[in-house]
Amino acid sequence: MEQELTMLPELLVSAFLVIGGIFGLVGAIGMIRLPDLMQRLHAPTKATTLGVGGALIGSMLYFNMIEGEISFHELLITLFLFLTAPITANFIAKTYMQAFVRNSDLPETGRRYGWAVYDDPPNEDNIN
Amino acid sequence: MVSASGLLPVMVLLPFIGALAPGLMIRAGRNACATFAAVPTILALVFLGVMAPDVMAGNTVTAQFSWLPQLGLNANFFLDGLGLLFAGMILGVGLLVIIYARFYLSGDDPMGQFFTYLLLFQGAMLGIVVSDNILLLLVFWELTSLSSFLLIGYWKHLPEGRQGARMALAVTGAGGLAMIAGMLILGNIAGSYDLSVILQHGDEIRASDHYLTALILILLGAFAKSAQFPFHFWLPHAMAAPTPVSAYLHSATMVKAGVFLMARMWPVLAGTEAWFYIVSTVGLITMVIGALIALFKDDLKALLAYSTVSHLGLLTMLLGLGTRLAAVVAVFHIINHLTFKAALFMSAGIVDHEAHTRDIKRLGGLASLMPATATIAVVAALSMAGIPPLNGFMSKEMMLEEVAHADWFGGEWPIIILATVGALFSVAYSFRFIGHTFFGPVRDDYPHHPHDPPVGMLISPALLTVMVVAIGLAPGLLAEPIVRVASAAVIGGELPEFHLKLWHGVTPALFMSIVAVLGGALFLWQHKRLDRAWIATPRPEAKPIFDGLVSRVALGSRRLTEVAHNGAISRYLAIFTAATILLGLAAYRGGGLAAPTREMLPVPPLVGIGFVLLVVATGATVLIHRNRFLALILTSVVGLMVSFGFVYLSAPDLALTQITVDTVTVMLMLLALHFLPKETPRESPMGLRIRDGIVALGAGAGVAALSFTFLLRDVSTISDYHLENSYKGGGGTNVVNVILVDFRGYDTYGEIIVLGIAGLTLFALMEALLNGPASRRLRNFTFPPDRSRDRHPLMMVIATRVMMPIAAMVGVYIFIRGHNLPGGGFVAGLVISIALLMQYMASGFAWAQERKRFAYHAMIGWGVVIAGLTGAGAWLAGEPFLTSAFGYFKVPPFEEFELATASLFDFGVFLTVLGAVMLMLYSLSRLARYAGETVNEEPMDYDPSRRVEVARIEEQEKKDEA
Amino acid sequence: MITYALIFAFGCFGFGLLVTLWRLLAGPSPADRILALDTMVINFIALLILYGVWRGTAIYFEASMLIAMVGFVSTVAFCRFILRGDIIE
Amino acid sequence: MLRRLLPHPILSVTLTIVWLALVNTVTLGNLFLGAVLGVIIPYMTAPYWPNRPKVGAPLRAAEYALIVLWDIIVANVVVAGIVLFKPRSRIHSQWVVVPLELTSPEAITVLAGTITMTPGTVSATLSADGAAILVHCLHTDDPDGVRDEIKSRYERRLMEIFK
Amino acid sequence: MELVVALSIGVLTAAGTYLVLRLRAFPVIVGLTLLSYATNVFVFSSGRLAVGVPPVLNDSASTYTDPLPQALVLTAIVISFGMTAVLVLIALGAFLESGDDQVNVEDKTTGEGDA
Amino acid sequence: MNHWIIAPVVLPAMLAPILAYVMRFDIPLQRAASITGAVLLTVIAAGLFMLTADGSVEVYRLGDWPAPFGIVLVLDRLSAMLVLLTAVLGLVVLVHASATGWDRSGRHFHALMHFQIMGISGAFLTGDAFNLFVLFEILLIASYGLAIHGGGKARLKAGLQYVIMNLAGSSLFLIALGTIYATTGTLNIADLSEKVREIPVEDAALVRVAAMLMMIVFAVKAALFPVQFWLPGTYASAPAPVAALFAIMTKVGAYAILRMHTVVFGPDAAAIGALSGDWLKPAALITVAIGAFGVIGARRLLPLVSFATLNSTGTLMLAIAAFTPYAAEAGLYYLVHSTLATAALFLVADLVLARRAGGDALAAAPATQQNGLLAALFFMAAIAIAGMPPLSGFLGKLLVLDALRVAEYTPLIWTVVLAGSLLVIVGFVRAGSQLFWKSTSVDPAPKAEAGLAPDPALAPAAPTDRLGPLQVAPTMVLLAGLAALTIFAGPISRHMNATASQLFDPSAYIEAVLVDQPMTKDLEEHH
Repeated sequence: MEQELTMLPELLVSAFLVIGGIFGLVGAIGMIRLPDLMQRLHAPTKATTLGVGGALIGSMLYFNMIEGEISFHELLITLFLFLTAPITANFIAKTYMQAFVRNSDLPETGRRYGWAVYDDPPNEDNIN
Repeated sequence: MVSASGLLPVMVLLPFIGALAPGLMIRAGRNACATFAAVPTILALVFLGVMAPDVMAGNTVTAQFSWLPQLGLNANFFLDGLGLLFAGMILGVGLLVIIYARFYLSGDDPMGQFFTYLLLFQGAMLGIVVSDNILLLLVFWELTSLSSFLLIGYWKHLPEGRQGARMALAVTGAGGLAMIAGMLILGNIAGSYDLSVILQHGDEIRASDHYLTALILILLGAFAKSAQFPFHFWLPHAMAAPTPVSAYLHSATMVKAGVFLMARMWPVLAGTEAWFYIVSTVGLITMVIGALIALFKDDLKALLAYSTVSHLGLLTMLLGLGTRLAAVVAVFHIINHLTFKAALFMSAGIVDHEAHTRDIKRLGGLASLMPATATIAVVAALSMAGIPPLNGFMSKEMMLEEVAHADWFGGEWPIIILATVGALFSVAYSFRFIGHTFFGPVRDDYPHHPHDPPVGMLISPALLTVMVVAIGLAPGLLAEPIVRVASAAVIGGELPEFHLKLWHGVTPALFMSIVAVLGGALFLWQHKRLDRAWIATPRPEAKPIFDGLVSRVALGSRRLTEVAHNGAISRYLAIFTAATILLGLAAYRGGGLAAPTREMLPVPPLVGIGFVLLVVATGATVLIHRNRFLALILTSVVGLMVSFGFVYLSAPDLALTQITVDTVTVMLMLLALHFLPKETPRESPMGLRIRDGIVALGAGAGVAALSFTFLLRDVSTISDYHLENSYKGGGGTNVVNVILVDFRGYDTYGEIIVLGIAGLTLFALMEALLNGPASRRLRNFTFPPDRSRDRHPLMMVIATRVMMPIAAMVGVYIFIRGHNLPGGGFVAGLVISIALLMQYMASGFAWAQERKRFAYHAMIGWGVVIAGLTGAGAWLAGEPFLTSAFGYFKVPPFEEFELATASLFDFGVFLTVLGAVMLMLYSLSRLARYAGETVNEEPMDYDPSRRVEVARIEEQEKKDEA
Repeated sequence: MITYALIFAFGCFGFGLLVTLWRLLAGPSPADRILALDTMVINFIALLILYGVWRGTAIYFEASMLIAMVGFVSTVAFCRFILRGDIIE
Repeated sequence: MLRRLLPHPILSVTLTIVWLALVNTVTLGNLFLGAVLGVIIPYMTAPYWPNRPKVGAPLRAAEYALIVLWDIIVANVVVAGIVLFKPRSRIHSQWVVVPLELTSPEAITVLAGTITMTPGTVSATLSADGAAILVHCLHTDDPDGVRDEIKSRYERRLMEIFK
Repeated sequence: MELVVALSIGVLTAAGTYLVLRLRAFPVIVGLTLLSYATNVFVFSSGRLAVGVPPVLNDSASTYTDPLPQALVLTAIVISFGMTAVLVLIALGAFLESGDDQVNVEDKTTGEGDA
Repeated sequence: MNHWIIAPVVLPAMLAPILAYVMRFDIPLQRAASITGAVLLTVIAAGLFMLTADGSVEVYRLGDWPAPFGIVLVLDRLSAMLVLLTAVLGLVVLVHASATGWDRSGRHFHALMHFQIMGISGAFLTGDAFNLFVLFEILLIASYGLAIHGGGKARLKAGLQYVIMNLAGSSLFLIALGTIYATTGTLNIADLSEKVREIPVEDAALVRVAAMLMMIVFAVKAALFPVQFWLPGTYASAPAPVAALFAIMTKVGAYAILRMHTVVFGPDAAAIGALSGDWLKPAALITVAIGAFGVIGARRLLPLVSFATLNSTGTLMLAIAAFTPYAAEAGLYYLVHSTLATAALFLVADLVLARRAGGDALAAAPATQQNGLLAALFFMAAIAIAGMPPLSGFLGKLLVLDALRVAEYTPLIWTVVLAGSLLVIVGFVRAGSQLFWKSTSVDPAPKAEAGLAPDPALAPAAPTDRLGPLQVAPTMVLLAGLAALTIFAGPISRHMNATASQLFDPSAYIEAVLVDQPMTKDLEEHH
């Protein structure tokens, strides 16, 4: 009985750690395997996020269930990562596009203004 | 035998004190100047006169003051016969020269300066002759060089004056420096620098191993000063000085300083073979060469200058002979030379002054135009030629007599012949001086029609000439007493039997004299022919050689300096590094090393990976450093791995700090790189790269070996105390932080000051750049055309709005917990500044700057002041600076919390860091704005919610149109 | 069990570090390098968390949090440098 | 007045929670301190967040969060599959344009973030007037389907949340 | 572990030194950054290495790592940050004023030797 | 505990931020406050000097922590004297900078100056090796700011080099400190002294390396061969008043060697032996030669003055390198002399260049205004630095030479020093006659002529026509100081003698720091 009580948390923690590890690995493989940057961008932004997420949840569970301390620290890191990952991905994509993707290669915006990387934002002069 | 007198030092000081007056009286007129120069001289003469009877009675007047006893440099003065003779000469001639100069100098010359320099010189000279301490003597010795430099260069608009002054100073100064060494050796042998002590250690000194060295060094000084061969060349060039200076320095006093010194040291140094051969030979050579050259000089003053050289040689030779009688003759001749040579210089000056030329070839027949001057000059010149019954004749006779008995290089004939030749030349140039200047036909092409000068100018030479005659007629009465006391001082023992009189009977010297006079007359008769031959004869010219030497030394030094200090900092650093490695290695090899006491810790694979990353990233940084952006990214990796190492090795505080600092550093570098070239050109040649590579590898290996060596060995450290007392005494569980804000809070205080200064410096530099030529370059800065069009992307702006408060919260948290867990004011400050940076990146500098709540300058100021005041607060409790206090408090709604003054201190740290970082960024960003970045008024490029508004407006417009 | 899971995860993220290093060096575009650095930071955070679990202490948590924050900031700064030249305009 | 003191109430609440997470112990004292900081910090940073976003329907927001979380997990598995097993040549990447009806910058940001975090899509850039998102799809043979799903699954919900 | 740390210090020092010896300001700055990493680790290691025993007092731990070098390194990091900042701006200033970012200078002033 | 001991650090440290922030737009106010502060500092420093005159060693335990665990300040004769010298020099330089308008040519001049003074005084006072590093950095970073004060191409380039050199030096300093801590486990100088003496020769390799590295670090600051290269460029390009203050900065290096390598790594420590002196002597000797060559070879005035500084530093280090009390006494006397003389020379050079068309090239240029007064001042300063009588340079040099007569290679040392003096004299003579005697026939009136206009970066403002008394006073004060140093050479050298013997018998120092602890902090008090 006691055995089982400690087994379950251990199992859970281990599972999350392993899942985290696997996704970390996937992200890494994506970095090598995918041929161009826009594709490679997918791998880390998703896989690594979940990879870290797995590790974080594992850690949280570990401290809560095994060490017996309450730990919400990890949530904060998750919050950070979720807030920042899209932004960094967005920036990296733009960095790539600015140098390697021509405006003409992209689909039209369907609006009066082009994509932000290539076209000036509307201002008082060109709004009307 | 010895009597103390306070007058002696006062006498020496008088000219120095007097020197101030003419300088301050420049505007009071020439007479006032001259009077103020004459008064101290006269006073000094009076003092000397008061002391003279005592000295003449065979006593020595002394005065002693302690100056620098550790060194043995004492302001000790003594006045004996020799000193009395010289002091009298210096002051007497000095007075005459002052009178003469008053009339000689024109109204355009700054006379105040002249008299100041002259009195300075007089004081220095006086100091030399009455010093009872050889170091004190050196002080005065060098002072004469300096003041004579000023006097020779007095007419600074004349290139000859400047060059002559420089040459004189260089030569006499060099001699003086050699003499310093000689004197130091001498003092060390004798065990004292006091002259009176040294004079008693003659035998000991002569027996010493260092005698020869000391002798040579001292003689170098004396020879240089007295213009002895081969240093004789400076004296004629010093003739660019105004004539009073020549009359004073270059006949009567300064050049005699060398002779004086030889005379002074005579009891100590003379009497050895070395002395005999060096001094007499140099003297003899100088005498002959000087006289020979004088014969062919057309410039009156140059002629006299070389004649002086010759006579100084004569004196030197006499002293060199080492016999007591020779020394007596030398003393006598010093007096005689003084009288006729000073008179001659002054006469030459008068001629120059009146006829506006000193060129003997343009003169002649002046006797009828300026009879008074001519009389004086002729009498003095005849004395110089050694014609009876003038005083010059007597001393020359005695000299020849001495020579006739000397054994020089295995016989007496060589020296007899040379001395006679010298005397012959001397007669010849003296006759030429008389004949070609004053006799012969009156010309009509003088540059200026000459006539006798005002009486004032004639007084001095006339007086001197009177002495020439008087001494010649009554030597026993006028000269013998002083010659006796002075010679007694020189010899330092019993005087030889001698009498000063005109007629000594038929002696070898008489024959030699006759030969000399006849030969001299013959030479004058044949002068034209000889002159042509002389001009045709190639001979080394001293001045070009000297100038060449100096400029070669200067040029060589310049090359050396410019090769060494070529502005190549990379080479300096390479030398620095290489030297460090080698010296470190040398130091290492001097001591042993105990066996290792620690086991190595295991290396888990993950650490291995980290190590690989670190090494590869570092290596790659080196390899691709030309791509600057990439190099920055790679350094970030290195920083990341170093932080990783800190975490692994139990230093979370370090990891936190390292990672935040790195980020800010990278931001700064990126801001700077924006303006810098993005690529480093490949410009160092392979050889240089190999050199640098070797140096770098050496440095790496050295540091690695060093750290590895101590890592394997234990040592007990003081930090046990910190661990033990951190909580008890510092109120924190994070020992690192307690050390930072408490145990070693003073370091931290210094550290924030460094940051504060950095902020201020950057700000100041930025201001300077914007006001300098850099601003032009900035204004012309062009941006790449293909850069992205979105400057403040919406997503970033929105994310930042959420992130920044959270980051601020984290900053507060890190600050508060720092005392007990990793963190603290510094990291907190950086976190907050990174949060602000985020905001600045998102919405642009201008927009964010407008909304900042505190001035960054103020933050730095307050931070440093708060930290300082916290530290000073301890004074109120009577405790030392930075003594901390803490306590635990419970205020109802909150948890129990700790309040420590250290936290307040940490708050100061926080503020300074924040202020400094932001001020740095502000400074860099201002440059960018100057470079033409536009200022945005909106937080983001385009707020899409405005689309609704725009659509509404458009609709409205459509409606309106409709 | 947790030990083995941890070792596995360590291995994965460690491998991830190596891969990102390779990508960083190989490029080819600056964006790739920035991406690699960003991923490296994220892997690093994961490793820190795992290390915290390994040691059983939460003392490394601040480090990971700060790294998450500054990693973001420096990634954005690098991108902005390529995009605009001036990272704070 | 209250608006000046408490410019962003939601932010204040968030920050209080963040504080509790940071100190990692939930006590009344900490809650109070967190709340104090949660008021002070938004007050200090308010100039940087001039307007107050209108957020309604907190329940919808929670629902949205859960959906996204689920999608992230799915996305990861899908992407993992593509990354690991799909031959390079058979990965068909596409650009997809998603025209936006959302106008609130906050909402657009959340949408773009969601796109990036979910199945095989990365939001690459906005149009200059913020009216369309350019999305890069790792692998799809049906770009229009992707666009429609984004619009229906996420944008619609966000429109309700950010009214 | 000791060897790894020592080697890291060595590699960082060597790389830093090499870059410091370059002819342009920017590599020199990067080199100094690397050098400061090296010195930080060096000073840190003077307290000897320890794994998993941070100097934060708690009841369970009996040994700690040496806190003093850590405090010293913290000070050193901050100081070198300030220094680097100043260096960066001076380098930038020198570039803006002179148009090149070479660290070496040549004195081209000519003066007469003598006359 | 005497709280005044820390005043030379805290006073400028508090004043500077106020100058930088509160008064940042008001130069007259800054001047008033800054000079008042400097006067106050001088008074305090004089008081401290009096305090130590009887040979007592005062210890100030910062934070009330016992040594060697906390940081201590130690005030003994040496540190008190140098703090006083710093304060006086600081005051003089501040007056000069205010009177000539240098402080207007850039921002934060006064604040940086006070920070610099703080760093220097602190370095003299501290009794802790790492704290010495921190204060070195303070004085260095302030000096960076000051060296580039006013900006300009040449100055920035030189400043860049200066910063790079010193950053490399700082790295080495840290390595040396790390090695020291790694081998002795302590940082307090007094404690180090005891620990180093416990180390047997068989285990001395590391501590020897530490000693050597330390020496090189200080040699960089003191500008000793082969790490002297930075000095001429930096000094020549820095604003003159700053260079004048830097005169004491090189002395910090000399001081540190004097302190560390007697108290800690003294010849009496078995582990060290003659290590320090053996390497220092040739280095100093070569520095003397380099300085001399530089002076005679200089094309421009400021480099000439800088090389003269190098020459005098070398002479100073030669005395220190002997590590005997008498030589140290000579060295200390020479140190004071050399500081004042160098500073005076830089200030005169500044006055001259501000009034001289044609920059600082040693070439003929139109006669300067008030040639005579300036020439006289220059002449005095030059003979002081060249070691000619009657000023203290001659006595100092004699003392040094005399002190070194028992050293090995005395003939070589004497030859180099004396020959060096000759070159320096000749160099100054050439320079002086170029500057003051030789003038082109160009009328001095049209100064703004295109080719002859002074480099705006070199001088702060357009040449003012007349020297105000305030502009000359600082130089005069320094020269008067030199004169006083000469006249009172006896008592002064007696004091130096006492100082040196205190240095070579560090037992009082060690006892004051380690043994005479009032009562270690009552640790229970707080609970």
